[in-house]
Parts: sequence; structure tokens; C-alpha cells
Amino acid sequence: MQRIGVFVCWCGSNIAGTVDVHKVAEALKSEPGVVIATQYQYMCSEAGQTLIKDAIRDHKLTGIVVCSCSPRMHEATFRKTAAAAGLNPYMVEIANIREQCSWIHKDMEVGTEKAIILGRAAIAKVHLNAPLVAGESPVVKRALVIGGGIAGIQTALDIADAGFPVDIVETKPTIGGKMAQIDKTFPTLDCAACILTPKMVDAAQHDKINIYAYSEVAEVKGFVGNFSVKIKQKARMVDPVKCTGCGLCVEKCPMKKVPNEFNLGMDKRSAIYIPFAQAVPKVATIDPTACLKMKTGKCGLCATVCEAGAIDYTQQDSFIEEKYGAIVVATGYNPINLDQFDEFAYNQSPDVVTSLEFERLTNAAGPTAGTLLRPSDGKHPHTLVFVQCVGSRCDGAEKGKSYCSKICCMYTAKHAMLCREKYPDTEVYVFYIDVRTPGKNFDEFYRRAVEEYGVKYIKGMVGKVAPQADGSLLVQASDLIEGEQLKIKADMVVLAAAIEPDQSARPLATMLTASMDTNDFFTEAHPKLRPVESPTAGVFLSGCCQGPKDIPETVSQASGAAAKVIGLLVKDSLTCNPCVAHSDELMCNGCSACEKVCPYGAITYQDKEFRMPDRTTAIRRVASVNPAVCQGCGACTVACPSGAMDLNGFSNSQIMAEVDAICK
Amino acid sequence: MSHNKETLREIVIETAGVNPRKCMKCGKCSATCPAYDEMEYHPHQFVSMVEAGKIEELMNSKSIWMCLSCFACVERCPRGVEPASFIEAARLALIRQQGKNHLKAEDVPAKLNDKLPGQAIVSAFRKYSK
Amino acid sequence: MQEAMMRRAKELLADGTVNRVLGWQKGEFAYDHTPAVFDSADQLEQFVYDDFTAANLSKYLVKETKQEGKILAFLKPCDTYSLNQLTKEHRVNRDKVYVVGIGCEGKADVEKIKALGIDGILGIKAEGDNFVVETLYGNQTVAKTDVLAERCVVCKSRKLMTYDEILGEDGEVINSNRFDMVEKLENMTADERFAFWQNELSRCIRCNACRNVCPACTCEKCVFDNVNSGIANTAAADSFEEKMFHVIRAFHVAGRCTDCGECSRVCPQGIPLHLLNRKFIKDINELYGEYQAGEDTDSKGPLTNFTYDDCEPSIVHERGVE
Amino acid sequence: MQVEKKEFKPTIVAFCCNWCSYAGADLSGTNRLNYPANVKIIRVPCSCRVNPMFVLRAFQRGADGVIICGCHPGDCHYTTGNYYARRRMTLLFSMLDFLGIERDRTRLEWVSAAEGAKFAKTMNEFVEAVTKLGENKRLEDLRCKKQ
Repeated sequence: MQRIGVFVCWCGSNIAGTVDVHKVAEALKSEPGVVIATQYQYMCSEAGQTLIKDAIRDHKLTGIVVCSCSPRMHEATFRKTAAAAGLNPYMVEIANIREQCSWIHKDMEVGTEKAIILGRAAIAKVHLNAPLVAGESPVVKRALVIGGGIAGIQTALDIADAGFPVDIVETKPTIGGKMAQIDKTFPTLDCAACILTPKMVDAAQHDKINIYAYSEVAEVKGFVGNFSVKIKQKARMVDPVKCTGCGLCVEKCPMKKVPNEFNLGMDKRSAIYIPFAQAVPKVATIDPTACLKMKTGKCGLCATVCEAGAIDYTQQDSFIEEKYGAIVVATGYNPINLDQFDEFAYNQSPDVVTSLEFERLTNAAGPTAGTLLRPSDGKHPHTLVFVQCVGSRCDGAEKGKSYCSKICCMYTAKHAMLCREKYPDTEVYVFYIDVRTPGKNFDEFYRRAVEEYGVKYIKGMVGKVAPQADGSLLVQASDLIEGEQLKIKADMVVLAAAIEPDQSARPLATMLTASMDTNDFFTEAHPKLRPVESPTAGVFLSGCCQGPKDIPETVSQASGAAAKVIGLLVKDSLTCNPCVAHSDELMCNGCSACEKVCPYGAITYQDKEFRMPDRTTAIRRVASVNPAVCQGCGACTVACPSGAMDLNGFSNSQIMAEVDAICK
Repeated sequence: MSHNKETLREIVIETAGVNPRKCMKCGKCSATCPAYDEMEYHPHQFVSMVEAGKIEELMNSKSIWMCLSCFACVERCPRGVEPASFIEAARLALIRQQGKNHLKAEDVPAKLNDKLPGQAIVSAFRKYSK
Repeated sequence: MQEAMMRRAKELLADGTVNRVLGWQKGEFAYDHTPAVFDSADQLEQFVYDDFTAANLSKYLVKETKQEGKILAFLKPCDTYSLNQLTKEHRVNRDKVYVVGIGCEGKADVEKIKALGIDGILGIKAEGDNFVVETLYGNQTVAKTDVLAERCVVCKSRKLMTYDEILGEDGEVINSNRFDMVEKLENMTADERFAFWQNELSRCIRCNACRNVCPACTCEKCVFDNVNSGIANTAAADSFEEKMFHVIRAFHVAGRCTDCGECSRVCPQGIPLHLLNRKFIKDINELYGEYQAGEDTDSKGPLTNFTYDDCEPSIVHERGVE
Repeated sequence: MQVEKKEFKPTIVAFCCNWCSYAGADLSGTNRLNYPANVKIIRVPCSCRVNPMFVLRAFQRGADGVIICGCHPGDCHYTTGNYYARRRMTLLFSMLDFLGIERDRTRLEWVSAAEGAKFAKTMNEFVEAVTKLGENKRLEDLRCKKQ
């Protein structure tokens, strides 16, 4: 007969406040098999755990039930405690009488009665627990970083410096991400390219880092320590090994009217292109939708011009299958689409630009070679209006995003400051709701923009931007402090658009079974305590894929994610979850219903010889589960009609015992 | 009949059918309001006045009659607070009291001129009389 | 037809392609022929085939194919669906069976004859389109179509799904209205449905005939017989357990039941058990697309499959009568 | 002596999947959003672990309502678990309805780890619906009835 110990935790007043812990302990003492039932203020504390260890030794307990907080909090703690006292860690059951009882019921009597029932259910379950031993599964000592922006590069560099090989997969022809498009960075105003390109070069030259540019993740299988990923390398029509990046083909290419994504379509590029000078890898790429040779078969000038003979029009998409121990998501962000915000006339006038477009306009490698000119007539803008919170802090249901995009106040202060510093003759207005500068030297930076450079910050929103016949823009806004309605004739309007995750994030999350919130940001394992890990073991989050953040925070999170990956890859093997399925061969029909529903392909079949009841032997086809691959979801146990397939830790009889205890 | 401050505020909020607390004081409604200059209280102020319970000042103000009910503020409000609904609720709270019709049917012909669109008369009746 | 089958069976026995024959033999009365295995030509004299050999032989092949040698099996079209399903689930070794598909015009149901008030039956002879029933009180003639078995009235297909050779002609899949009764029940109110099933299932004596005859119910050890399965019970103690046995059995065969109607045929209490399985088939067809179990030997059954945009369970609340 | 009518308090069994809905239940606890105490939660690794046998077992043992919670389709920690659960529960609910059992006694709801409020709201709604239906008479096993 089992000898069970029940330990009811007060959790200070969290439980004891609305559940009579003494009454619960008393009631559970009379349950069958219970030899000791006590209670203590903090079961998870050192003293509490010693109380359990002593009870296990003194009463020679074979199973313990802790009535405390959610198993998701301290199941591991109490399992370690049991193991320390020599009891198999899987002979521990937790009754959740805090989050699911004391915290949600005000009435002491109701709370106590429910706590007793939950306690009884846990006791009924622990009676049927079997001692389990966690298996081991090897860790592949290689990491995959999805996304080649500053987040991906920083994570890859840190992991590679720890000596582990890393692959970076980037959808664009070059790594660098959004930071490569930015001109200066706040709060120190150093040039984005100057601090980014050395890191890109380090990543390219690092012997442990391998970059798959112009590629995307096609399929992910397996689980932590043992992912197998299929990477699709899109055809560049250029051999990356031979191409020296000299750019001759780009010059000679006759088709020059393709909108240049790098400059957000504000200028044109040729069909064969290198996104920007410091591109890594510095390899040309042919855009099949624009290239005359690909579309009509004529031309082929780039092939003739190329001394390295790197052009190959017949190149096809190729797939690479690779094994990884950990995967880091660094898919980054994009500004939102502004079609819904037609009050700002973004689609009606080229002089209404987003902040990212403004970055390109002020960037030396931009469409206007660094001089700020109006996209419509190329003239020098005299009056500029910056509009904050475009699409951010909305109600999020029909229009815009409900969250604050965090970085717009700072980069707008930077834009305003640079604009006033380079062109003192301009008048710069910034319409804001609140200026949010939560960082080191951030507020001082914003004050410099106001005090030193005379940027006119006006508290109130812009209601309407109306393009006028003379090409200027009539901005109608309200000044809440003066209580006036302003009508400003502006030459340019810059919208601080909200940012949202890259659209490759949602399909990637499904592939990785990582969960996402309603705005498609990856959900972290714990918002405060585990921000760089996904709840899915082995998947880590770096940068804006987890939420809006600026470059300093992105880099610190990237290194955080790298530290977590290194912590995983250092291990040679992982103890894998022992709560896996197992099949009772005598009852198995071999009908392969379970194999069809297993998401991990953990079930295989073999013909085995059995002594049948009438003393004959017969060959029967029976299922067998590979404990290293099985993750314990239980789909097979329900697909199996005869009940041969059962799950350790959540067996049919255990769950039915819990149901009985609850309904008694 | 006089309402004390609390029930009047509740009536206005209930008729408006929107929660004034959702307003984040961005001022976009006032920015787009075509009748801004003629009003002594501006749309974003309506919302904060309703929230603060200053319904009397609102009802006695000139602004609630200046509102064209063009609903630009409702269209543009990022938080869906609908300031126009609050003005309408304040107006209704006023004209629903005894004999407080702002527009009497008999003095319409005097105000008529051919440039006045039919729709304006209809909307005037909707806004200014029970 | 019987002679042709006997002749063919003897030939195949003689030339050694098979070492035994699975068919039917006369029972106590003229209408209760039972399946039997014939090892030699002279045993085949007992072989019988007529309008009352209705048993589905495919389930016997589960045990038979475990023995030595190949076995000849005469399968009606609806039996071949069951054989396909058993082959898909590796319960029958298809190469150890030589299947002779036989055309079928539908089998008679002796309960229907008795229901016409004819009793004391001594013998039944088929003459053209009707039966001559000899009884203690003289002969009666009855039209075949009046006493056709329910499952044959709404027969879903006369097409042989798997065969090594055919005797008689292969038929076609029939677009029958086999779900009418299910629909009728669905349109009743919840109370009427509850009363209907309470009345039907309360007559169940748990003789397990339905489980023993069902070609989809071939577990090595049934959940209800296995003591530590948690729901072991061999007799229904109250109305709940009556329902539970049939609901869980219907669930286990859901997506695998070929609607061969054997369960209702053998039920001594005449409970329309096939309606439960047809309800699942109707739901699956409506919600997840047409699926006929046994049509092939490799497709994934509806309950071991899914699509990303399946309907939500709340559809049950929106459908049908309150 | 006036028999004090014991106000009917239904027994509700909730099967919550460990990764999403159980975390959602915890979150509704952390936010102190209360829902009736007669809901008791059983933790299962995934919604696909819930066997129709368990649902019938709960009703047999005297439960008046059974609710299964799982991750939103596409969010399942085991990639496909909730898709199978969705099909199985749809067919089970349809069969129970076919037998004449009241529909509101069973329910399936997708609750993510971030939806504490939705979990509490769902539980309140479900208990209210089951209370309206009254005691479970059609799927009861008299031997397990509380005297």
C-alpha cells in the first residue's frame, strides 16, 4: 500500500488568506494511504523542503502530494526535494490550490472545500504514479539563427565566440537588416553603418559562422537538442563563390527601372543588383521578375561582362538539410502599412514619408545622396512636420496597433535634431501625445533637440494633412497647451509609423510550434524572468520579433539569447521528459492508428513472436515508442481503441482516478 | 427637474454609449474639428468634461450647438472614443428637459433660404428638437 | 449461383491454390445459415448460398489468415469494404486470401417475414421475385422486396472493392438515402431523441453479439474485457452503462465502420445499432468531406487526420433542433 | 418542517492542456479574476490527451458539465494535438446531442496562456449555462449520486 505524505502550503497569506490550511491538512489526513498531513508557511522555502525530506525519511514515504501553487511554478523544486531524500522525483503530485483556488474564491468556506477536493484528486493520482527515470537525448552542438539583422548578427557572433558553429539564414540577398538602412543612431548620433558593417564583416569572416543569404527556413522537425531544419536557398542566378562583387554587371545591366527595396522604392535599381556597397555577402543577385534574359530570353549582357563567369541563368532553388541543437528567432520588424490612415495623405502626396523613408533621404547612400530634398519636386524643404504615434496606441481592433512602438519618440528627436543642425533655415514641428525617453542619456538627448536646436514640440495630434494645389501640405493640428487649432503649411510631413513583426514570423512560429500573441510578436517563456526564450524548448528570441525595442536593447537581448543557447549547447545530452507513451504489446492490435496521429513519428512497428493462449506461437505486428523522440502529447493513447497505448505520468487510470476524486 | 451631478454624468455616458476613460488626451479630434474656432469647449475637452462630470457647463455652453455632427472626430479618434456622441448626449440631456427645444418648428420658415440644403433642415431637427 | 460457387471452390481446392474454403453451411432452420470453413471437397456438400447467407465473412479472415495456407473466401460487395479496412489495419494478411467476389441483389431478413404474421416456418424456397414459405399452417408467398433486409434496402454499393475473381456481375456504388432515419432522429427534439434511445438501449442484454460480429471490432483484448482499462464492465448495471458501451464502441469504430449493417442484423433485441455508426458517418461526411471506409487500403481515416480549417465543436450547438 | 431547497451547485470538470489553457487558468488566478468554485481543473499534457472515455466517466461519476480547454489551433505545443482534439470532441458532442443529452453540458474552448480574462469569462458562462440546465439526469449513474 502506498505511504503518502501531504504537505499543505500557506504561501504566506496567498493561500492561508482564503483557505483554512489546517482544515485541509486535517481532512486529507483521513484519505486512504496518507500517513502524514502537515502544513507550513512556505513549502518551497529551504525549511519547507527540509520538512518534506525529513518526513520522507521518517515515515518512509513512497509518494508525496504538495498542496501549493501551480505545478508550473514549483513542480521541479519539489521533484528535486524528493530526489534529494531518495524518493523517485516522479512520485510527486501538486494540487494547485493557489492560482486555481485561493486566489479566485473570496469565501473561506468555499475555498477550503475546493482545496480539499483538489487535494483528494492529487492523492488519487499519486497512488497510481510509477517511479520514472528520465532518459537522455544527445545535443547537436550547432545553432541556427533565423534573421540577419543586428539581432541575428550579434547572437551569432556571441555563440561563435563560445566556439559553437552557427548558421544565419537571411531572406534578403545580404545581412544587415533594418539597421543598414538607418543613417545615424540615437542617443549618440554615431553612424549606423559605421558600427554595423564591422560586425557584418566579423560575421562573414568568422570561421564558426556560415551565412545562408537569400534563403529561408522551409521546414523544422525534431525537438530541443535535435532539430532537423530544411533550408531553401533561393536561386540568385549568380555563383556566390565565383562572384567578387565588382559590380560591373550592375553597371552594364540595361534594365534600370526596378524600384529599389533598399531605398524603399524611392529610387530605381537594375535587374542584377547589390543592395548596398557594404553588403555581406557582396554577391550580385538577379531579380527574375525584372531581368530581360529571364523573362524574354534576350539580353544576357551581365554574363558576357562578368570576368569571373559567375552568372548562371539556369540556377535552381536548392534545399539544405541540417541538424541543430538550438534555434534563435531574429526576424525583426517592419513599419505598418499606412493605407488605413488616409487622413495623413500618405498615399496622396510623395512628400508625406515614413520615418524609415526619411532615414534613407538623409542617408549618404540614399536616393538623394544625403541631402534632404522633397521627393515630389526635389526642392529643399523649409517647413517639416513630424507626426508621432501614427498607428501606435490605437484601440488595435479595427485600426492600428494597441501598443506603443517604443522607438519613435527617440528617432524622431534624432531626425528633428539632425535636420535643424544640417539645415538651420528649416522650421521643424513635432506633434506628440507624450515624448517617451526611457533610457540612458535619452531624455538629455530630447532636451538638446528642444533647447539647443529649437525644435518646436507641440503637444497635440495632427488631425488632417491636405495636399494643396501649390504642392505644399496643409497640416491641421491641435495645440492642447495653447488650446488652439493650428494650420501649418508644411513642405514635408514625416510619419512615425508603428512597427509590427516581419510577416515571415507567423509561418515560422507554426513551424517551430512557438506561440505568438495576437499582434504576431513571439510570446516569451516568462515576460519578466525568461524574456529571451520561447515556451517551446530549444527556441530562443532575439530582437524585435519578441516586441518593439531599440538597438541597445536589441543587442543586449541578442547576447542574452546567445548566452541561453551556449548554456544549452555546452551540455552533451539533455535529460528528456520521461512522461512519454508506451505500448502494452499483449494488447496491441498493430492497427497503426497511433502511428498516423503521432506528430513526431516516434512510433515504429515490428513483428514479434508471442506465445498465444492455446500454447501456439504466432507472429504479431506490435507498436513500439521511441522514448527519445516522443514528447508525451498523448494523441496516440486516444487513437488506440484497445487502450494498449498509455502515457507515463498521465495514464488513463490516473486521469480517471482524478475524475472520480473530483466528482465524489 | 434637476439631476444631481452623478446621475447626469451617468445618463450622458449611457446615451453616448462610449467610455470616456478610453481617451488618451491626444487632441486629434480637436485637430480635425471644422467648427473648432466657434467653440469655447473643444471636442477633446468635451470628453474630459464628461469624465469630470462638468455636464452643466457643457449644457450651457455655445459649443454643443456649433457642432456640425460631421463625425470627423469619431472617424479619426485612434481610441474609438467618439467625442461627437458625448456632445449629442449632452444636447439630448438638455433638450429633453421640459420646454427646452432649441428649435421650434414655427421659426423654421423664417430661417429658410434657397441655399440651405434640405439635409441641413432635417439634421437640425434631429439635433435641436426632441 | 450456389452450384457455380461450389464447382469453383472444388476446382480451386483441387488445383491447390487454396487449402480451405470459407463459406456458409445450413443451420437449424432454412433462414439461419452460419459461416463455416470447408477443408475438403466432400465437406463442401454442406455449402449453401441463397437469400439468407447474409453473414459478413471478412472478420473470420483475421484468425484464418494467421494459419497456414491460402483460404478461399466468398465475399459480397459490402464484405469487400470490410476486408479492405482490415487489410489497411494489418489485421488480415491479404495475400493469404483468395477472394471470389460474388454479385449480390440484397439479402432477406427473416424478422420481416415473421413480422408479417408468418410463424411455424419449416422451409423457405425462392421462386422468381418472391418466397414460398412452408409453415405448419400451410404455405404463404411473400414478395422478396417486402422482406429485404434494411441495410440492403438502403444498400450503399454493389461494387466489389477487392477480389481475385468475380462470380456474377460486379455492381455500382449506389447513391442511397441511408441517412434518412438518422436525419429523422436529428430533427426530433432532444427529449424525443433521449426517449427513443433510452427505450432502444434499455433492451440491450450485453450479449456482445454486435461486437463479436463487427469487422471493425477486432481488438486483441477489448477495453470492456480488460480489467485494468478503467471502464471494464461486461454487464450494464444501469442506463448509463448501457449508453456508455454503445457510445464508446461507436467511437472506436468511427471513421473505420464500413456501414455493413451486421451489428443490427445480429442484435437479438433488434436495436438499430447501425444508426449510431451512421450518425458518425453522416457527421464525418458533412463536416470533413465524403469518406467511405474500405474504399482503399492506404488512405488516412477521418479520425487519424485533420485539416487546418476544420469546423469548431460549437457547430453542434448551432445545428439542428433545440 | 420546510425542506430547505439546497441551491443547486453543479460539479464541473475542466480538462486543461498544460501549455496554454492551464497557464491561462493560472493567469486568471494571478489577476484574481474569480469564477465559480465548482469548476475543478485536471491538467493534461495536451487537449488531444482527453479521451471520450474520460468525458463519459466524469458524467457517470456525477459531473453536471465537462469543458475541455486547449491551445488555439496553430499554437499547440505538439503542433497538431488540438486539431485531433477538435475532430474527436466535435463528433463526441454531436453523438451526445444525438442521444438527447443537453448540448450545453459539454463545451470546448481555445484559451491561450495570455488569455486569463477569457478563461475566467468562459468558466463563468459555462457554469451559468450548466446551472440553468439543472442536475445531470440523462447521463447519471445512480450508484455514484451523492446522497
